[in-house]
Amino acid sequence: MVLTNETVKERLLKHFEGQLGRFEEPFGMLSFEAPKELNLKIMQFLYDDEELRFQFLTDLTAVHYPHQPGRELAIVYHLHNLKDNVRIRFRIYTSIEKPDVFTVTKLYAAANWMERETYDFFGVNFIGHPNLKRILNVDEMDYFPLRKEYPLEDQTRTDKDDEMFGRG
Amino acid sequence: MARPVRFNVHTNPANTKDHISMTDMPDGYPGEGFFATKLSDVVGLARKNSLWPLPFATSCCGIEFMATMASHYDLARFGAERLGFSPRQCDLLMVIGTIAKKMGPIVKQVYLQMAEPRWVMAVGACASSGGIFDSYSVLQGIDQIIPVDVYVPGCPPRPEGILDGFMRIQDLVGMESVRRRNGERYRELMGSYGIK
Amino acid sequence: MQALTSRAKVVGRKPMTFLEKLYIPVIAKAMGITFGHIFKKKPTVSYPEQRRTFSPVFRGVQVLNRDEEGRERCTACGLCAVACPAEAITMEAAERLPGEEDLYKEEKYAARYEINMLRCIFCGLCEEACPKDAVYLSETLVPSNFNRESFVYGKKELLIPHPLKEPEAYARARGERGS
Amino acid sequence: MQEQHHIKLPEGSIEKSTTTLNLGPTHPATHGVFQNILELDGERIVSAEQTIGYIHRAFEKIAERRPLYQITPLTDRLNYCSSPINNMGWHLTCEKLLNVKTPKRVDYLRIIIMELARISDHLVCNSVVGVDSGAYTGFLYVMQYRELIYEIYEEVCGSRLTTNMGRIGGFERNFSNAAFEKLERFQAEYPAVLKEFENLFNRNRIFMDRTMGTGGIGPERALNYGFTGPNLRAAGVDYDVRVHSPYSSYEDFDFNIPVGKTGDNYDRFLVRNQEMWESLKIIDQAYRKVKEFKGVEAEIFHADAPEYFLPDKNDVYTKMEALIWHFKIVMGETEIPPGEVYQSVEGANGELGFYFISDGGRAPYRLHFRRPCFIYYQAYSELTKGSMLSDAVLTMSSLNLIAGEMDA
Amino acid sequence: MHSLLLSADWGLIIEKMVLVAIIIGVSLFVAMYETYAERKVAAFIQDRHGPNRAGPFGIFQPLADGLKLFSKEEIVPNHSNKFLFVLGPGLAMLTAMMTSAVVPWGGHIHAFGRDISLQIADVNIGILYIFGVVSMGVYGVMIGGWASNNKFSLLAAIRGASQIISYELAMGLSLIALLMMTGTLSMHEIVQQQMDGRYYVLYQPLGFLIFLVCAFAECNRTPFDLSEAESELNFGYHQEYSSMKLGFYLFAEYVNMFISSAVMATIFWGGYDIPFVNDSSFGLNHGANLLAILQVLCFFAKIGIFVFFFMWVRWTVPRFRYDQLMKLGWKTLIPLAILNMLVTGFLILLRQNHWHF
Repeated sequence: MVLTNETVKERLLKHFEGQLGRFEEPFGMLSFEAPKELNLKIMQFLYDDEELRFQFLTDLTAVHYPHQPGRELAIVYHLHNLKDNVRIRFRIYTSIEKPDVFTVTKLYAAANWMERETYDFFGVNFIGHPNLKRILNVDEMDYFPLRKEYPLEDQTRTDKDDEMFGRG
Repeated sequence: MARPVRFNVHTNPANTKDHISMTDMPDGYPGEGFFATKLSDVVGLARKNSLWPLPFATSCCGIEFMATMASHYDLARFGAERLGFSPRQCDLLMVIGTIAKKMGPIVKQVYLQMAEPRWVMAVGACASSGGIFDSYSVLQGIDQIIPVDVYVPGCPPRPEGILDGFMRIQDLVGMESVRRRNGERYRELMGSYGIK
Repeated sequence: MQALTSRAKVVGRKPMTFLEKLYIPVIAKAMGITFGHIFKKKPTVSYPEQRRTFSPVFRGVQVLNRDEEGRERCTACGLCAVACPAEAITMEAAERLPGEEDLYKEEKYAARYEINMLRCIFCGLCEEACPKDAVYLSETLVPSNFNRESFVYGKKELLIPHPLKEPEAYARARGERGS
Repeated sequence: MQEQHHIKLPEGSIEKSTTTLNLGPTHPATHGVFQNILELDGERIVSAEQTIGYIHRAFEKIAERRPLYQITPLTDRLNYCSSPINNMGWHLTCEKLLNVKTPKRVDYLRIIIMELARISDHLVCNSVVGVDSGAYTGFLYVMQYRELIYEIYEEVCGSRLTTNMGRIGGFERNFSNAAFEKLERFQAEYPAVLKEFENLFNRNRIFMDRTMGTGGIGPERALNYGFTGPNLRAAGVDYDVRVHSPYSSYEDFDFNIPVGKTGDNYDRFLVRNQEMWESLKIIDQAYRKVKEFKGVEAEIFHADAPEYFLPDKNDVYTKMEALIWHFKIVMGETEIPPGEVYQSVEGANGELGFYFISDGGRAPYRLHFRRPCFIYYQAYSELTKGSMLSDAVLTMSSLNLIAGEMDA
Repeated sequence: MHSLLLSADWGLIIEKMVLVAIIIGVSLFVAMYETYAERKVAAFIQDRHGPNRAGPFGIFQPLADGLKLFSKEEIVPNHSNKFLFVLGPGLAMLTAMMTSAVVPWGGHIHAFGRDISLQIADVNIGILYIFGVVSMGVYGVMIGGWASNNKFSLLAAIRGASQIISYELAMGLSLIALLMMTGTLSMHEIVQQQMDGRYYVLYQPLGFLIFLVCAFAECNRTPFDLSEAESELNFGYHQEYSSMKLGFYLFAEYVNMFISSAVMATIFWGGYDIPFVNDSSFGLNHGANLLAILQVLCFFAKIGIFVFFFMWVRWTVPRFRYDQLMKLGWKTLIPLAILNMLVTGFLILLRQNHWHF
């Protein structure tokens, strides 16, 4: 039997009645939204279910939406069922004041660094992560650079006087 | 539309003569006689033909450095194939590739560990100026932390470019007085980087 | 793990044969290969003396174009600066004054046009962005230098030689392919 | 006079029976920069801890400020050993979002370039495994052919390593004859060199002893760690994006997926070598298909998408409409539909994914790169546990860790 | 006292002094040009040109390197033991140079009315002397590595020490079989026995092979260069050394290579014997001095071939891993050497009992 987006959707809806929303299929990839408390349960279900078997975590990242109060940070998971070659994406939202999300490292070893990276960039606090600390940036950094309010350029830079950039 | 010309004939070639300040002859040695200058020359000649580089390769430019080492361009022709990754043994620190702020202190430490006389070559746009990475995490040119002798532009520079930079370093080395490293100006230069 | 596709092909990972276990035959073979290379023609380009010819689309240092009468083509529209991912291009526009028609092609021109060659990544986007046939990349490499200032190339360095006033330099810049 | 201590031991280190060794950030075996803090018992590794981020360059942040075409040079610098694959991957992502259909000829040309890039990447990786095991010469033999690949790139786009090749919808120009000539030369000469390279290493007992049984990982663990690409295939899983979600007309090609059995260094080496052969096969097929296009068709090098593909320069100089398009595209003012798209390509290291969220602005709202290196490098401590220091070095090089890709 | 001074053969002392000076000079010169040769050989094997800027074909390259090393700053790391730190390279160099004392470089020269032997000391325990001195070489590595106070160096020192000690065993055992045949430990004698062109390599191919492998290990050359494996240990024991101390280490390696080639040529390949020529009759026909010169040249040619072989292997094969190296040494080479010994002994016994085969 070929696994299709519809089957996945049906199975998910059946298992998590009324708790999932915004099912879409942009460019053929099933994506939906879930409450953040459920992320681990959904993942576990997707992983274990005989039919679904989304056992490969392709990607995990976050997006910052400063204009959505209470739902500023979205954490996006991309999962892949290698056997039937189906990909799905789901996202959970959390507020920026208390960005606590359950970790999925127990399920996917790959999530370890991805979550660290997400923490490093966005400050998402993954509860239960074995080693949640900065990965790419220096440990002393006191902000989360990929949030929209932080500038790209280094503000402490003194050399931007332009002689160096040919604008003097 | 085809290009109007093939070459730019007005490039700014490095002028070693104008750049004598890097290689300054020590003042205050009035009695410097024939022998001392000749010694300088000979030592300069030796050093210049035996520059052992320390390739501090971090990213893309490192791959072009590989190409420079390989058969087609063969840096060994200049007597420089003995790559050392131990700073003690090398004369030329080639900083090849992006230096992030996290990496900065390490570059400096490597520089400090090198034995005098040492030279620094910033290879590629990132090492020289930050290149396209004008971002919070990238050092905008390694000359903020260590003195640089030669900049090689390009992202990454072609092997020809790296060789060209290498020859500029050779020019510098060949002209340098043996006593430069004891001179006042050199101490000042080091002092400006907080190096004693 | 069951196969996901029908295209899998297991790489040959045979156990060592007795001869291979003896080290010497395979090493001897390898040494034969390396010895053979001693007599091979060397591909080395002795750089400063010999130079490789670059492809006609090579991305080297930029040039600013002039038209056939030697007038500058750039109108300082700023597209190249916008397109530059490294933000290496700076320009300042000026209005052409009467009497300068033989200097500048259009009414507006770049009074200052600077490219910071240390920032430049030679991606060629400026050449692509130019709507006025004014900025091109050339087959020349930027020479390395001792200080940062010398890498800011202004109009003096970038403009191609005047085809009428400096015909020799112009011919040199044009160069003949295959020469 | 102050007393001279030979070695100052930290507190409690006398009782400690292991040594801590800092491998990196500037160690010859870490190609690029990352740090491994190894806990050694003699030569045997008890545990390893990786630190990365030494060349973190904030690609994702920079990408939020750049119009789409300016992101191409950024992708070059992800996995710089095979930048064209990243370029094409990025263009494919944009094309998916912008709904641009590329003509077959463009697809095939792309495939030629991508497979060349794969060869050059595997070649660097495998020859560097050789270098790290102490045999430098094979590296220089194959490097000469990487040089030839670079010359092909140079004919196509004008630069060697960071190619910035291709545009949304196609290439910036048609391939020149010189490019095809060099490609033919490559096809003719490379197999012999690859064979020679295999002769130098594949059955050499010293090399086999060094690589067999070290740094191994089973398929389940590999999948759990998010391995993709040659490293996953060496563990025996035949997952390949080119086959699973074909892009750029990969479905038209016949090639095998080399898989290993144990996922150790030797398998990785063999899988990469075999993939080079497969790539050569694909290039052969693609080139044959490209040659079938005749006349006007042989001039097609981009999709018919005036909104996104820069008009011909001659038109820009002469036609008003073209000039307007030109300005709009360069200024980044063409319409970009909002939406989110995930597109992955089989990068030389594995599944290179682009997760692109557009809000309709000129730059991506968020662009995330799924960097295969970054994801599987976390398995390094598991791979090296209990092996020798020398194995750790080889494992590192046979994983093909590219710092630029890892740190983004 | 007086009589002792008078009775001393001053001619002999001067002769030996000159010889020592020449041989040290020559070995240094050869070592210097070995570095050049290595770079050139590597380059040619790798399709490159190699150094060619310093002088014609780059022949002044070693001079430039030497002068540069001399004019570099000496760094003694803060936490190192200064005395040992300096001792290390000195010891390495010293032992490397000392070995050349017992190598017979050629026959005799007639000059100043004297019959001058081209060997510094024809001691009757030449081979033992070599073993004694060579085994001291390991101290250079060990002391240097330990004194540097660097973990990489320390690891390298341990690797180097255990490797050299293990391979010395196999080396010694492989020679015993040969010594059973020669019946002497004197290098000079051994060469004399081979003068008729029947080189010992023909009788002891396995012994030679083991010796060759061990020589590679003793010289720290690839595939046994574990103690300086640059991709693992980053030059290992001499990592912390700069300037001429580093030069000494590098030099010692090349001198070692030169000397072990000389030893191999001497005991297995007939030393200074000119192949396919009956040396004694040639000497009678053309004069002893010409013969001696040709012999020296021939000897150097043999050494040159070995040195080239060393380099050739260096640029071809990968490196062993530490445990595999030990396994090869203890589980393969030593049993083989013992087997070789037994077989040789057996055959010698048979021959002594007039068995003909």
